[in-house]
Amino acid sequence: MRMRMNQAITRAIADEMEQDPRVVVFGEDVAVAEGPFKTSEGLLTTFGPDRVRDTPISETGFLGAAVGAAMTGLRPVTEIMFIEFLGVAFDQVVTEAALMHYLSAGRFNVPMVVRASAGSGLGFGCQHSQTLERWMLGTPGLKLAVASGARTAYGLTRAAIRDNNPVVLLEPRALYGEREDVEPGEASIIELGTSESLRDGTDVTVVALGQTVHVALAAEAAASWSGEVIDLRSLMPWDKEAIVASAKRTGRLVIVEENQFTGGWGTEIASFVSSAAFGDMKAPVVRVTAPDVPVPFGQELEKRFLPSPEYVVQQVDELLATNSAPAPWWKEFA
Amino acid sequence: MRMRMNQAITRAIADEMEQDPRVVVFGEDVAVAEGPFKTSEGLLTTFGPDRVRDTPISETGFLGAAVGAAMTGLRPVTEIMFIEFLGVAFDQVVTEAALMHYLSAGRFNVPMVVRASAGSGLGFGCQHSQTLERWMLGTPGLKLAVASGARTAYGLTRAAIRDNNPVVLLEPRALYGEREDVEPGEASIIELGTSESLRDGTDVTVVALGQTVHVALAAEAAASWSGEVIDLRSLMPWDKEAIVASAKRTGRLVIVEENQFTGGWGTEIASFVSSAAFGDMKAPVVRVTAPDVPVPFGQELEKRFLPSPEYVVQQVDELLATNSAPAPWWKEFA
Amino acid sequence: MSVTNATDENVTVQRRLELAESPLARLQRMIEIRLVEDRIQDLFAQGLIPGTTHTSQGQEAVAVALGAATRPTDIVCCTYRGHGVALSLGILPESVLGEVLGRQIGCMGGLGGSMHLSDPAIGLLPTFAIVGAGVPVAVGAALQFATLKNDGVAVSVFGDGSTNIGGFHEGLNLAAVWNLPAVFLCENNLYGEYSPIATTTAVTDIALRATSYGMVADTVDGQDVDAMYESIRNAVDRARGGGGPTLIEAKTYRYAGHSRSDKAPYRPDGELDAWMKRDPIDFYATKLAANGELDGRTLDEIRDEQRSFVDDAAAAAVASPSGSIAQMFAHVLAPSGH
Amino acid sequence: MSVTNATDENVTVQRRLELAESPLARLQRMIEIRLVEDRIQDLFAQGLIPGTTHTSQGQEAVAVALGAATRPTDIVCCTYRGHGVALSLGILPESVLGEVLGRQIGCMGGLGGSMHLSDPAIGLLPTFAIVGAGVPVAVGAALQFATLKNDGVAVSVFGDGSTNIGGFHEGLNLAAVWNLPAVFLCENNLYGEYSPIATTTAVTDIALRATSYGMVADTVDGQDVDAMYESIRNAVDRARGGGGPTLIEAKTYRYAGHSRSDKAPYRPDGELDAWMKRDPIDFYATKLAANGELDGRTLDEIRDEQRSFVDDAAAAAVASPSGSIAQMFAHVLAPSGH
Ligand SMILES: Cc1ncc(C[n+]2csc(CCOP(=O)(O)OP(=O)(O)O)c2C)c(N)n1
Ligand SMILES: Cc1ncc(C[n+]2csc(CCOP(=O)(O)OP(=O)(O)O)c2C)c(N)n1
Ligand SMILES: [Mg+2]
Ligand SMILES: [Mg+2]
Repeated sequence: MRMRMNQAITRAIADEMEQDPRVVVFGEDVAVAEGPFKTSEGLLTTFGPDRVRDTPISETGFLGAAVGAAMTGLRPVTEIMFIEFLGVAFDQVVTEAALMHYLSAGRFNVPMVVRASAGSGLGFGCQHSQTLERWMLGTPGLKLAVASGARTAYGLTRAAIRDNNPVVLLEPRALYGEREDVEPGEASIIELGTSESLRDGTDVTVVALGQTVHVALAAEAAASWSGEVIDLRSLMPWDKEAIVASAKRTGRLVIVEENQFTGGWGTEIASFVSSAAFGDMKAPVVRVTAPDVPVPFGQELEKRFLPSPEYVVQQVDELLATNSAPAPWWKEFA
Repeated sequence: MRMRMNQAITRAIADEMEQDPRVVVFGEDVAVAEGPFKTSEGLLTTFGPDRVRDTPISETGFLGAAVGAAMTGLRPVTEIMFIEFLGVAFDQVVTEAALMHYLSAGRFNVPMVVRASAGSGLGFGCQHSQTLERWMLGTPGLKLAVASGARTAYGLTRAAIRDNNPVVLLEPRALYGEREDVEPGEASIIELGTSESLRDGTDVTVVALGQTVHVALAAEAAASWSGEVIDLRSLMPWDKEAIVASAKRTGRLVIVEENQFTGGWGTEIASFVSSAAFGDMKAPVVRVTAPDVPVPFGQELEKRFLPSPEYVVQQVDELLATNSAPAPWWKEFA
Repeated sequence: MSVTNATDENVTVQRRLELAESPLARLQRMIEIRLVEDRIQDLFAQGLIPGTTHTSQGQEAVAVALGAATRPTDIVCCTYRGHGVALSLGILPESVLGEVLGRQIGCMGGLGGSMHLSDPAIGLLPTFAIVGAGVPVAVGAALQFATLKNDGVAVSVFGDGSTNIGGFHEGLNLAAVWNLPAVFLCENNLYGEYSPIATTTAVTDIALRATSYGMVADTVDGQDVDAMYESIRNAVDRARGGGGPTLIEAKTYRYAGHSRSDKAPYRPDGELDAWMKRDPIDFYATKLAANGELDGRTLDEIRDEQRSFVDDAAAAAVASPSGSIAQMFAHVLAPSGH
Repeated sequence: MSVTNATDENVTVQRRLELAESPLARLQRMIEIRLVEDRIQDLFAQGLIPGTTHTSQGQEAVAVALGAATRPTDIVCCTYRGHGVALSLGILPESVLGEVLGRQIGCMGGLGGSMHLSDPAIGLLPTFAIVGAGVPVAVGAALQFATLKNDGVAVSVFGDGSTNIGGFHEGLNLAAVWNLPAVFLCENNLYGEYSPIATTTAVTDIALRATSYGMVADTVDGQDVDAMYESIRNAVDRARGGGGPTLIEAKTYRYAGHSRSDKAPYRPDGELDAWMKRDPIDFYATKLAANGELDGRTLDEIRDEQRSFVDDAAAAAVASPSGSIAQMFAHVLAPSGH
């Protein structure tokens, strides 16, 4: 069935709410207004005001409430409108939610989901356009996944709601309106921690996440080389086996990231694979990322921020030609 | 002059306050009580209640106040008692302080310092024992440095106070009482972004940070191999040139980290160096870290968390013997 | 008036000072704000503006009273709904329109956008896009004034919905404990995004929250620029005199939706009309006319002057080039050292 | 009484229920808490306890009244200063002492430590080491009770200094807006760490802050266990009955410093003595004796009973092994799926 990513998310939540009365939804303007990005259309009407609630502008308040509700019997699905807003409530996710299972010697679970829109491309400026996986990556007790479209959003959302741990789910804001085929149902649930190979290829392994999955696919389609394009889908845990195996097979790994170069999620992948596949790599791992600058406002500049398919093609071409790491486009400016 | 790390920090702040009336200090119990870790002894008496202030338990309030004070003419030195507490005020550092220079097209500076105690070893439990460099690493507009003892604490603190950007300075809590020789004065100021080579060596480059600098030095001293031990000192920016040059020279890089394996600061170094020195590496980069678990309470277990000199020796021995990455001690448990 | 170079400090400062001196200037500025906000909506309709924007039609009296009651040397921390405040403090329309359009003429070169307006010359810190973040930052500016012993005042402008976030609570307590020269100006426009205040806020009279901080509070008709001026002026004078902070609640209303895409279906029928009957511009124009303070001109003449002023500004903004790639890298870090 | 296996739920629940039934049990529990806290200080002196600890001597009446006025099926979110509350809710002394010592007999196997005590059997969530963090978490537990329509109540226990942090403000507003079955119990012991309340808090009567949330407030003598019981019981009954949340301010005092290393030099001379003259244990013992409710025993006899109970518990705790390496990895993530 064709649906937009925001519809797929709504459907995934609704499907879980149908099956499990403990699943509740709250966040800013998610109930009456059905979500700033229309990711909860119809939920209030269908499930009523006890299970679908608008909150004050109190991220610490309602994320803390999610922790308490999750520990005592509900399965809250909360929404952080823009992932940057997690900055005012960070403690509740990385220090409270993530550690309560451990701190109760396993006697309390914290089955909560923090959904957040993320990423650049819509002209929201530097405080509303980042992906920020790096904020969460490495936090013991937390899971982290990123949707790349309607289909993965559906599968990951249902898996996140069913998980007994706190899960942060990032949704590329620029993709909410994009349509894909989705088959609602159990079979479409995506196990957290698994990646998906979207293209077979022999010359290079291209790992992407969220919005960059489409950049990588477009690049592969346009390029002269043949790449295995993998949608990582989950960062905590991430699919080490599949990525290392592919890198060993092709001997080359290119990671396409929406974030800045320093400290981006790709450093985790590059660091691990460089060691795990050391003997099998024909060339250095290449991270294709944005420069180390805030996301600029203004259409042209913001477009420059996110790696383009053309840029990915150029970087991989150079990698294949030289078997050494190409310089990024911004070298002259940094 | 012999002094403890907390005395060196106090002295560094006092020296800057002497020279620059715009430098002010505030945080929880830093004034009358002279700091929970005695890092501001005598400051209130010397500089008075206008420049040295106790705050309410309001990290968002006083870090936000530091941003506003810094933008309008003061140079605040603030204290976050345990780095985890930044979680309740994260937005003010990574989204406000770090972006205000950019968001004013360079017309406002934000010369503020956020000092925070960090790390394990004192039995404070899992919410008071992490280093958490990963929270800040990669944030455009922010600088990040880590002291490894009294001497570097003095030099980095003065540099941080003089910097025109927001700087987060991590102080290993376990080292506050440790003594080192410090020569107070301009000459001892350490430029942010520079590393320091503490031992020459030919077999391997060992990069450490904060508390692990002493682990690395102890390991090198006890080991049969000869390693160049480098105190990284700064993470944003970090000394790419020196680390890459040393790794190329020795052909092997071992990074000793206090944090968990996933997403630790070493992934940034390992990822960069693996690519930059690809052709010159004799062996995969090895990250010697803690396991992916919360910092446990209880002396024996907490000791197991931080890599020990013996463990570093064993890992490097194996690396040199096999030229491939050794398995971590916790493999059987993970 | 012709369009002036946005980089000329004297002009912005001059525009600010006019408000303190002349009632007519306040009326003109309110009209200017209304026209600029309307123009922004037009430019959106034409697809010239990326992202989102938050306009302030209906709240002009609060913005202009703030500009009139404070000095260019004072500090203001405002929110993303800050076009009106920016214009009132003195920033030129082409700098606001240019920024919203992402053009180099914009007050931060076009790299910030609608939510981030700033000009050190008149004390406006980059407007805050994170709800509540500006409140403690204003407290810090007040701390600087108190510490350096000059008589500046810091004003934090925020909405009703923002009073439910921690930063508001921490900021007000800190300002009270330290008795700082700060003014907390709440624009209570009855909604936080799409939510009516009563659904999110335990007390709908924000002034009540001053009790938690032992702080002086004042509740004002936000549609009456003279009443707003009185209230802000008293609070600012108290702060300058060492009397400590004040919480002001301006009862006001935003005519447009929360942001560009919002048609505001959540508003009860007639609510908007009722508020428009008390339009701050008409209200003040009538008053000035009655007192013969329109300088011999009719309201229409004044509107036309402002319209051509804003037309010229919009033309200059649209004509200005977009931000350059070099700008992307220009101001990430400040030069180090003192 | 002999030491009982900490894993036996019935015992902890039974200990909880005793408090509701018998005044003597309340006195005994207050004495137990005092002795356990004193014992913790001894064990520190002996170097057996790593890190830090926050004891609650002087605040026993608040803790015991809380245990007496609530049910094991209710939820309590407390702070790092939670030994007394944990014991009052029913956790055995060996579980508390064992946790503080980092031993497997501890209520979380020795991997949490002094700041993190928990037992689902009596509704105690892991005590919170981050100031203010537990307040919204308690609101969430209350939300669960309201959503699943059972008659549970969630209680948040926190100190005076915690009322200056954002989580307090956001939590109380949220509970009020949603009219949840929550009780906010502030232990105002006049200090936040080393800072006297007036230096950090704009109003020193915390109950005043209920105004910001249109919330019922009650100020109580925290040294009088009966008064505390009355107040908490009323708030809990109101919450159960759908009457919404309450803010209770208990005026109390901690005899020891903030944490182990603190000698509390910041306290004015005589303050401690004045409070000790109103010691909650002596106060209540005298009262019960006067009413002949000591069950024929003398206070000394009762103290001795409790002392031997705590001695046995301490012995068991010290005898228990430290946490194992396997435990480090055991509970990082919960098994997935429903
Ligand atoms: C921390 C945070 N949460 C949520 C948002 C999204 N948001 C932007 S404006 C707004 C409503 C603010 O309402 P109010 O404070 O009344 O100001 P108004 O827009 O009415 O002027 C919200 C929820 C944000 N920017 N920051
Ligand atoms: C967010 C945060 N900031 C600071 C601390 C350090 N800290 C621990 S207890 C405490 C004092 C709390 O005072 P109060 O709320 O009155 O509780 P009391 O200790 O008096 O029972 C502080 C500042 C912390 N744990 N968390
Ligand atoms: Mg509003
Ligand atoms: Mg206290």
